[in-house]
Amino acid sequence: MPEQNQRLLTIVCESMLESFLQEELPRLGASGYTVTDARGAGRHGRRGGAWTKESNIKFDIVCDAEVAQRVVEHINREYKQHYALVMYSTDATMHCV
Amino acid sequence: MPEQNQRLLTIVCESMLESFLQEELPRLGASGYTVTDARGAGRHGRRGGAWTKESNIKFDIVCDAEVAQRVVEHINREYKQHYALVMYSTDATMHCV
Amino acid sequence: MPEQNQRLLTIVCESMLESFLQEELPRLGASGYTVTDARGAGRHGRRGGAWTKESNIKFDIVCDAEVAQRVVEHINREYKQHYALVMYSTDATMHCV
Amino acid sequence: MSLEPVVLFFVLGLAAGLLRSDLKIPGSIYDALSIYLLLAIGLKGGVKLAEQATPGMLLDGVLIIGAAILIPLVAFPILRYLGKLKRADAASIAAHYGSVSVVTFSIGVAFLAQAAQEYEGYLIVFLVLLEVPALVIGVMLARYGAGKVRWGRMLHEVFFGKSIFLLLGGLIIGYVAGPEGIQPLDKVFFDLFKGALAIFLLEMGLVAAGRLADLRAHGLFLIGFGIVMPVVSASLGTVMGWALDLSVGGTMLLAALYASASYIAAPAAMRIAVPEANPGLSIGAALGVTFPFNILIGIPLYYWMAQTIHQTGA
Amino acid sequence: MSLEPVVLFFVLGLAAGLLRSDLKIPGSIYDALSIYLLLAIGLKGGVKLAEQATPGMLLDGVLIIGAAILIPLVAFPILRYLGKLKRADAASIAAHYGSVSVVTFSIGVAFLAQAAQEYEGYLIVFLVLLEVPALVIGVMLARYGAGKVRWGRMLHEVFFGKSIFLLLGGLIIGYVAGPEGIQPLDKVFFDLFKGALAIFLLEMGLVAAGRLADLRAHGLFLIGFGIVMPVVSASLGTVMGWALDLSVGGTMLLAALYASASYIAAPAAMRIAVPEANPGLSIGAALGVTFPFNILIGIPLYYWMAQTIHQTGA
Amino acid sequence: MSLEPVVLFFVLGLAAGLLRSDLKIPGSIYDALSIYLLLAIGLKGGVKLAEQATPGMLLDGVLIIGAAILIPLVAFPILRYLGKLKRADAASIAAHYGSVSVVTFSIGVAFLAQAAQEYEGYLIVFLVLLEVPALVIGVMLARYGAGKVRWGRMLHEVFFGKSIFLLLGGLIIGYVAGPEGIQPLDKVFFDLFKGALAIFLLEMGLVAAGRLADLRAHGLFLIGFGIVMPVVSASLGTVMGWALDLSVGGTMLLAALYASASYIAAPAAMRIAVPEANPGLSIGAALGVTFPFNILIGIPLYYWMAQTIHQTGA
Ligand SMILES: Nc1ncnc2c1ncn2[C@@H]1O[C@H](COP(=O)(O)O)[C@@H](O)[C@H]1O
Ligand SMILES: Nc1ncnc2c1ncn2[C@@H]1O[C@H](COP(=O)(O)O)[C@@H](O)[C@H]1O
Ligand SMILES: Nc1ncnc2c1ncn2[C@@H]1O[C@H](COP(=O)(O)O)[C@@H](O)[C@H]1O
Ligand code: NA
Ligand code: NA
Ligand code: NA
Repeated sequence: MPEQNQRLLTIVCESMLESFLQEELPRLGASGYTVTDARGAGRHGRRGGAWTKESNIKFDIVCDAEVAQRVVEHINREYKQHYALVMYSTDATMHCV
Repeated sequence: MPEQNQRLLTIVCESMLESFLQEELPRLGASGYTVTDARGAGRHGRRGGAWTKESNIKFDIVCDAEVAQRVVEHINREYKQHYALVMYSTDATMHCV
Repeated sequence: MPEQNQRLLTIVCESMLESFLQEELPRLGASGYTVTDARGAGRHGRRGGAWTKESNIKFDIVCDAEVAQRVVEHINREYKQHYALVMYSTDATMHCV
Repeated sequence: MSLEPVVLFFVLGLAAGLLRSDLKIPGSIYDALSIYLLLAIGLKGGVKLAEQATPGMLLDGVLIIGAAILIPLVAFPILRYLGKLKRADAASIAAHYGSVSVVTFSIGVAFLAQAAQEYEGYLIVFLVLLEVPALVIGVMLARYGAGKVRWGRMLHEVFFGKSIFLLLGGLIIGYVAGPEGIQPLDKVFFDLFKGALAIFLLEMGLVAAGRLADLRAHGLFLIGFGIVMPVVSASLGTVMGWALDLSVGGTMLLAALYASASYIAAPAAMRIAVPEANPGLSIGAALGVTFPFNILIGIPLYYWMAQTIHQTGA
Repeated sequence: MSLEPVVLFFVLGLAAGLLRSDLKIPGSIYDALSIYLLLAIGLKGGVKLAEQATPGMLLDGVLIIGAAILIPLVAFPILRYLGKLKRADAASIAAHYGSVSVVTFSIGVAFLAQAAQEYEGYLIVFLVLLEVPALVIGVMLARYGAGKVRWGRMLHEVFFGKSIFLLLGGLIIGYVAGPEGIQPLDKVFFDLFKGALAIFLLEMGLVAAGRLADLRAHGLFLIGFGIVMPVVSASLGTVMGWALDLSVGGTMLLAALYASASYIAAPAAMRIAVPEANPGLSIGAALGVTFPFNILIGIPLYYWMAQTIHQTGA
Repeated sequence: MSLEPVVLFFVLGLAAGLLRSDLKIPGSIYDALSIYLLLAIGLKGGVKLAEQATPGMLLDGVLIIGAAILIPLVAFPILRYLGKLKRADAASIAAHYGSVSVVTFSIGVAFLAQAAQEYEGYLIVFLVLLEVPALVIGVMLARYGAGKVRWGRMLHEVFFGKSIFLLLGGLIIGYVAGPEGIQPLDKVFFDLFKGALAIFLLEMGLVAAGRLADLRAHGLFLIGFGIVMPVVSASLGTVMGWALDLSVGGTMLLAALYASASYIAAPAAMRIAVPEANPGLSIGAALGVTFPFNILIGIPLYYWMAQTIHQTGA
């Protein structure tokens, strides 16, 4: 069973960024991503999720370290300043057939 | 791009604990958290999520090891005994601008 | 506070596999699992989640390395070939009382 | 005295659950339907109250609440000593049975409509009033003086939890706006009520099917309790209704109120105030046994009881 | 023979999808609407059955099912040899086209109501009866004797999957309760039907727009198949309807049933029993081509066919 | 000139939010209700347009839009120089107030129905037409020539965002199908409107309660602005309505349109085009102050203004 050492990069952000990231992630080299609906709190206060305008989404992206780096830089440049958003990553093993 | 070594602490529990944890986490030192709706199974049997009384939530908290420790102890003391609940954590890198 | 070194195995797949995995995971030795609704993209294209037929689910399973291995092999054998599906895992600490 | 057709939807949901159909009502639809039902019942009660309120009702109200307090006080020793349940479990189940079920009440109302029977509309108010004392008694039975209780959190949950809040909110809006004020909302809140109840019952059937598994683990005692207890409570309600000079319909509704067990407000409150009680037991009995019993057998039975006492008494 | 207004909602949804509007119908609303539509149709059918059932229908039923079995048997070789599709894909698509679409049928009923045409209400029963044989044939065509089939899982999915289960449940409730029993539910299950169908079609348009992309990748053959096949099936249905002495409305509905392709029950069953088939192809053709064709062009066309055969035959 | 009962649902939601009730309307139900309301209003407008459209309206339309453009141009300097807000914030808030609120408009319509007042139905068209210019002006004020603007993304969001898209889609379907074509959909899209609005207002109250916290942080200026600005805009609308010879009802609706501030389309568009503006300020003022002010006090006030100008002017 071949395995690959990868990064699992998670981005939690305002849900309005979903369509933008959907377009941009593949262009940055991500082979796939998973999105879930979320709510939460952080520097921008409570985002309760009751209302589209204050709900979050969570992107999980398994990719190699280089792509992860590229995605982080892209998002820091384009969105981090003005949008509610955090990014974190962990080591992960991708299990392939 | 500055990075911070942190813990990613995940708490899966009965959804009725959401409002309690929302209040308590910031007091324990967490700078933020993300919540998603979940269902599952464990020692307390199947919690199918169809019905508020048997649905779960998942808290993801990125914080330093000390805060993680404090949260784990608080939850073990206050809730673990009587509520459906698991906690696990991994190393994580927080990507900041 | 006793802690256990475990694996956190995540499976993202077509939502129709939920009932199958629900039955099979305990038989493979998992003591519990958490499910969330998801959408995403990968080798099988966009799965937008708007419609049952193209929505995903995400299983999170905290278990020891051996069970993780068994689950991965089972899924590779039974489902990986024909279903939209990815699996990845990370090291995790389970916090018990 | 035939079966209300909406009850068939409960049976369909139960069948789906037991036959492991993949039918699932999304959680958000369940929430929306329960918000709708609570508001609609509250509005109806408020409108009735605006039409019927008299000072004499106050005394009736005190008596109805006073008698209702007997229910958890009778249930607790049975559960604790006959059923050998832990103190916390016995207290929590007693609280569930002292409290009331909005859906059982609604099916009672539907039954009366089909039987073309009048009833005292202001009884809806007791959906609100009977909740609180039972829950407080349940907590006191669990603690018996000792042990810390999160009273603040629990009472906040009871009064501002969605079920009491929406019932009360609907009552007030209905009372303030009155029949003509509410009339433009009738198309949604009254005309659609029965259909919405049918779909909600489908979901209740699905949930009840899941609860039966919990019960299987805990033996026959709880099943017996879940059938006998409502009949005992209903008898008390029947006598009270007759003594207070309610109509046959009103007597039956009061019996159904007493007989019903809460599975919305009570579980939430008990989970906060008595977390060591196993919710599988209380919800299992209330939803897996008593609710189906009440809507399938109980309501026609209580109707017969109400008719009988009024004929015999007269 | 003008366009049914509800069809415009499908066009609106299609436009939203193709123009990349951010309009999204939440998944739980889609689920709720489909539960509602299935129950409502089942109830309607059950009520009609209670009124119209005769023993003669049994023979008709056997003949209608027998003829319907021809559809996947004709579709398979076309897909396999003309379309050069893999065996599994050809079999799966054949199963989709042998099966039926509840929404297409509903739009046919709406069309007849607008045209003030009567029809045999019990035809709704075939929404249930035509599903199973086509799916079983599809699986057999895919396996051809060889290869393991998860028959148990698949048949469980077919019979207890939500679409058949709710249709059948609705049929039984409608039949048991009868017209007067169901009457208090009319306000929800009958009066709101058309509006709910409109909103469902909006969502179907959104989903169909996404499916078109799948199709683009697989060339013109499937698009042609998705248009010609329903016309062929409808012709068979028209002849059958006329031969069985159905009314003009009933003939048209039978044609629409035969012509329609499933996109709820069939995809779920095929995904389990023939997982190596690409669902993009079958759902793409059924939902991206045949469904729009049927509701925009097919239904008026089949109506004309039904009228013509009845005039010519008479 | 008494309170519309639906407004009580807003107050109930507000109370739930402020008293920290656990009442929550699921996000998917909020989405479904807003899709329903937008479609229903669009359909109504389309039907009215089919009945009333005349070429003379075109000139009226141009004048109404021209005058509306004054609103953000007046609001901006007040916010920037009197309120000392950052340029981006001032511009974004100005855009919100130049734009319109569908729900405020709907409550105006309900108010007129209760008062048995006629109005020009085609005014619904301005729910679509007044949105775009205000947003474009807002972006230009924020950028003032400098700085890159994602015009493409923003305009796509405005035109294909769900609010404009559904309003416009409903308008077109209503216009094409006409009163008789839409009639089978009346039961859902017209009869249920008021009840759906009530439940939506319950949710709006909950959301508005959350927004008040945002405002508390930013002082009294915005609260004052949120009350004075709509009265100023409404005065302009009243004069315009009278000058264009609208009925009393139509004049009041135009005043309410001008007075209302957007909290659906504008926030989405501003978040894309002017991301450095703090959405807490604009949504806080629009939803936390102006919306409640308009539906509780504004609409009766604007009605009185419309009556007065018509009596005085005549
Ligand atoms: N420390 C954290 N751990 C987990 N999630 C976080 C954390 N901080 C923020 N978030 C999530 O990211 C969203 C935006 O963060 P912020 O921009 O800090 O408001 C919040 O609404 C949370 O859902
Ligand atoms: N081993 C596990 N891995 C992942 N999630 C778990 C695990 N065990 C329990 N859970 C989740 O935690 C909830 C409560 O667990 P428990 O208290 O063990 O019933 C379950 O309903 C699951 O959602
Ligand atoms: N690299 C990835 N990172 C995170 N999730 C992924 C990745 N690739 C695929 N997925 C998820 O797994 C599902 C099935 O993947 P696939 O079989 O590659 O289409 C997708 O719809 C995504 O939700
Ligand atoms: Na009771
Ligand atoms: Na067919
Ligand atoms: Na305005």
